Amino acid sequence: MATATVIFAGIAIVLAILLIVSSHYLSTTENEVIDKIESLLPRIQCAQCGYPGCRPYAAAIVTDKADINLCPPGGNETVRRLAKFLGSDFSPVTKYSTTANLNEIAFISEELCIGCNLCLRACPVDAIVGTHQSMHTVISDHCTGCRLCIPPCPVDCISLVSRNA
Amino acid sequence: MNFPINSSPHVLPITSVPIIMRHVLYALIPSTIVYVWYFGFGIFINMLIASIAALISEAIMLRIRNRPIKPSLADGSAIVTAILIAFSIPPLAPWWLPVLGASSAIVLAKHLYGGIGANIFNPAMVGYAILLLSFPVQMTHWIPPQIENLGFQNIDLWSTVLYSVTGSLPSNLNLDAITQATPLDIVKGGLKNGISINELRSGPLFSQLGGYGWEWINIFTAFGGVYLLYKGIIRWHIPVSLLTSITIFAALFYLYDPNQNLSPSFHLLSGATVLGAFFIATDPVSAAATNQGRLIYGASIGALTYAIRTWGGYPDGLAFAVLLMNLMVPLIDRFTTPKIYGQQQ
Amino acid sequence: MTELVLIIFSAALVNNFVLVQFLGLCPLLGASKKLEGALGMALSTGLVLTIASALSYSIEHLLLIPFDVEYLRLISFILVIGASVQFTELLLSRISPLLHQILGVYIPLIASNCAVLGVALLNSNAARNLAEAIFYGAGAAVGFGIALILLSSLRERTDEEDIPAPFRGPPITLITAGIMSIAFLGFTGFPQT
Amino acid sequence: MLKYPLFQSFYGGVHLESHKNTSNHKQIARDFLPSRLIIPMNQQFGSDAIPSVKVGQLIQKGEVIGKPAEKNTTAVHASCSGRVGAIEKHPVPTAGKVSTSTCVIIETNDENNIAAQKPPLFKNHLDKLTAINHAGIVGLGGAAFPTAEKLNRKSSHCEMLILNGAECEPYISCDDLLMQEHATEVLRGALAMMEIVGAELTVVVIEKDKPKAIEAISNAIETIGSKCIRLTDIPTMYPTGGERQLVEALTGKEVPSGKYPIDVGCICQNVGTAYALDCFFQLGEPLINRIVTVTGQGVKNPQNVAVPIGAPIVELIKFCGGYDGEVSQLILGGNMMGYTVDTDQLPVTKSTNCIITTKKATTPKPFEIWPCIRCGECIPVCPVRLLPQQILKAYENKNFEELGKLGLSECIECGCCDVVCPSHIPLVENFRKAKHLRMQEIKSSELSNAAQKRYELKTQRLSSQHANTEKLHADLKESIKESSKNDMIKAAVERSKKRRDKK
Repeated sequence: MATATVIFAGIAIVLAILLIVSSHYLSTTENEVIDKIESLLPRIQCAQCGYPGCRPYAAAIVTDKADINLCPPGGNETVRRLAKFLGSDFSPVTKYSTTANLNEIAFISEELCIGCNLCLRACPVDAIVGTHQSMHTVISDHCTGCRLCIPPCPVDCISLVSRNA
Repeated sequence: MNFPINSSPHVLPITSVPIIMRHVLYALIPSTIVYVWYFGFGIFINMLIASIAALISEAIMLRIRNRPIKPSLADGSAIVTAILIAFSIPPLAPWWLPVLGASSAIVLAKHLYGGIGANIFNPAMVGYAILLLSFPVQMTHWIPPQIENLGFQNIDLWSTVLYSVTGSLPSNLNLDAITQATPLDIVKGGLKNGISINELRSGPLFSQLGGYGWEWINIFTAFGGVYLLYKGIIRWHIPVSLLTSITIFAALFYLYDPNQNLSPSFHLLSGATVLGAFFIATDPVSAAATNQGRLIYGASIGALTYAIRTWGGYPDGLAFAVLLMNLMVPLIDRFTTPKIYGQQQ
Repeated sequence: MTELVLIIFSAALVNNFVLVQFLGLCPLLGASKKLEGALGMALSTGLVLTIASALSYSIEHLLLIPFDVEYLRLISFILVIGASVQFTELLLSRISPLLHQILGVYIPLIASNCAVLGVALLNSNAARNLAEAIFYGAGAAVGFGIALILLSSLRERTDEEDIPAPFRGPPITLITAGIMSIAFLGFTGFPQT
Repeated sequence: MLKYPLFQSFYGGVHLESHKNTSNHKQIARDFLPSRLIIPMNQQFGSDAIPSVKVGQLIQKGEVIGKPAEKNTTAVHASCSGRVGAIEKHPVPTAGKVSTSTCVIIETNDENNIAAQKPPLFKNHLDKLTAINHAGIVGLGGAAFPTAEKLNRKSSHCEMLILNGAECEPYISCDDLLMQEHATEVLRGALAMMEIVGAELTVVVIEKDKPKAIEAISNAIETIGSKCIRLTDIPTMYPTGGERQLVEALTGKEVPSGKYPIDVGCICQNVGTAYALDCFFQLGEPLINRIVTVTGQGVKNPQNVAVPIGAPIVELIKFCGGYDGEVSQLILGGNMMGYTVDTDQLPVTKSTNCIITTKKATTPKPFEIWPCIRCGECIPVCPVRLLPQQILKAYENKNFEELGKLGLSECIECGCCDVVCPSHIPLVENFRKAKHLRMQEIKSSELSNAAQKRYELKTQRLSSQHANTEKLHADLKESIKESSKNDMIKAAVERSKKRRDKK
């Protein structure tokens, strides 16, 4: 019995040491995976997934195993791509009914804007220009239609218009 | 005046799926006639039963899947599958054998994968393999060729039908007495018992070129195949590479030891070699897509058929060779994509 | 030498571990969605199989038999397999984080792949020597790899087709695997060990 | 049935049933004078011309009515004399579809003399190219690419001028007739082009199904006596007329993706263009006419007509005897690569080489469609060596990455795959949709990339701001501590001093 215990413990210890040593030499970085997943997302930075931006969401998918169906702008198409890439199962996006998308952009009404600067701070992609106490405007080529500027506006002067209009 | 808008090109189609299938059926006529000449009317009965079973299972599957029934039934692909299965089961067979073969081919190999054009395995060969594995006894009850009285009993049409339906033969006939192993079977078993090829081939079931009767069936099948080539229904790559590779392997081993290995002509003209080369391996859905890929596909089927016949457990390996190469098709396709114009260095 | 080649050939084709002996079906279904993933899985399992068969042979013949504690065989083999899987996972996450992510849970699950323990136990039962044991492991790995890669390449095609809804996913994969194993029956009767 | 040649001069292609004899047995009709002209300003590849006439103005045949908007684009001329009726938006057939463009509408009068023109004189090479542009000369093969721009490729050396008389489209015979009737002029034009590009050799390429044209050209070569013009008759095979296919057939070289024949030392010009150039060099006549094949079962007298640019199609059809019974389709261009239009009120433009009228019985679409049976017939006929069946699959699955890999953008939409498909799948139509979708996808991914970059910049900026503030706070705290320490030391020193002083 004693021999058995010694031998078994011995095997276990030797293997454990080998593993610890090899794990020391074989450390990993996950950036590559996060990059790839981020590129599959629509990257309009709307934060509707509950993470502050697309990259944090991608990182969450990799490290925290966040669900892949949290991205409303990407819709089921994005979920399908992610599922295909990750080899996981498809399930439809359930989070929001109305979604941000690239075809609509924000528009600031000149008459109403009071130059409070709040929308500018909310914009994740620096698409709003303007300075304190003067009218702000949206650079249409930069706007991703994420709608993050709408809630902070105290005078409700921001609306969404079609990108091509 | 308002004219309709259509997308280019504005041409009438040259051919269509039903036309292709019809030509395939025409091409099988000569070999059917020779088959009947040597083996009696059994194959007709099997063809009929298999076709009905195939059409019924096709209709049922289309109905369940909520797909339009009429065009798919009319395209003739189910009948082609059924006819090929009828060719591969013994002429004297109980009715449920072709029914099972045809319906498993249509349901399992075709419709579960999404119907015509989506099957990854050759439906006829899946049906045949299932029959062979499930009912090895019934599938090896071949009757010997009935022409030029070799001492075998003649079975008329009525008795064949009766056997197919009821499973009983006229009282003067005994199933075990009238059935025989096929020439390839005899060779396989004989070689195992140390009998040399020459001794085996002096038996009554053999003739100059191959198995008695089988040689002519194969030759007339080849006529049908040439007709398909002439009509542009199939391209030459698969049949030529398949027959060439089987000939080369057979010739090499025959030259090495003619007493232990069958001659190339025997390999070409017995079993399902020619039928396989022109009608089975050329099923476009489960074959490789490009010409280059088809050469590889055909040659590999030839090599595998030869290997299974020579070293494997089954007398004729064509069905397994086709199924094995069906497995390889996606990989072959992946590695034989042609270089796009202007994109190479 | 012919003997060793025959061992590989027979373990890979004639007695294919997956398609003829039906071992290791879980990763076959789980990791065969994409060709890249299947390739990674095949290589990882191959590594584990080879390492594990070599290690378990050594442990059995250098420790267990001399000290007469053969009843520890099963548990120590499991230990060895667990460790080699862990090592493979570390290696994979280093070499290709992308593949590591795609395969996810299936890499640790190699440890519970019955083919791996099967190879170790079959080696021990058949009283093979070290070289034979390693070649048998490698042959099993090749067989597993062939089945996995073929199935994944077929699945890439079938997944895009209009498969009846109740058969989508695992059912049609199992049917495909079934027909694959029918096809592999063509190899029965080939010379084997 | 189709036959695939085992040896072929270029990859792929199909033999098509010829319909040229419907229209090629008559001489070119030259007496067509429409009652009004609708001359579009966007006939050429590139920016539109700007109308330079006023409503009500009387103009003469050959007068400039549209000035080039930029230096390197072409002018537009009046094809007949008359009065400018209006300058307005009008539907115009352009590059595969009908769109609206500014048009000058001319009510013609019978006075059909060309404005006094003489053969132009050139000071230098550049001057010549500008003059060609101002004469409105564009490629008459169908793309209407400005000829001067095509000839002006000084950076690359041109070895061979390919004069394209292949005319592989089964219905078109305008180049055939032109070569038969004006072989010498065509060759003279080619020689002029050769001089401009500095090539040493001109190869006239004609398909073998045009024996009369071949004879006329070879006679003309003898008459001219030039040693640097050669005639090549090539097998009848669609699409030999494609530039890239011609280059491959004649030189064995492939034009790299995204580049032009000039990059492998060739320039392709249509025979019609050479003729137009000769007319300009010899007579000073700008491009105001082109030969149009009016053909198909739906027109009474199918024939080739010299048509003033801008003539309404409806009048051209009337000139050819009018419609014969109920016409089911009107196709502009060949039946393989042309496009249907819904009305005959459109003008003939510089790129209109053929008008086909079809009847119900021969209207090809819509067919019964079967699923793809992977027969692979589409693969050996594709001149670009694509895999149409797999592109279709990738399109159906919206797999854009795969579409890119399969080379969708290289598809020349020649329609060979459609012709041979036994399942009658409208492949080219699907590929067009796929191209469109893919372009959208690429656009939105560009937007996404830009957004990602800006987002990264913003997060970086915010975090560095944050870090700066943190650092500032820390520094302040530190300095407060520092200063208080110093104070204490000072105080201590003070105290000790006091103590010392007490002593």
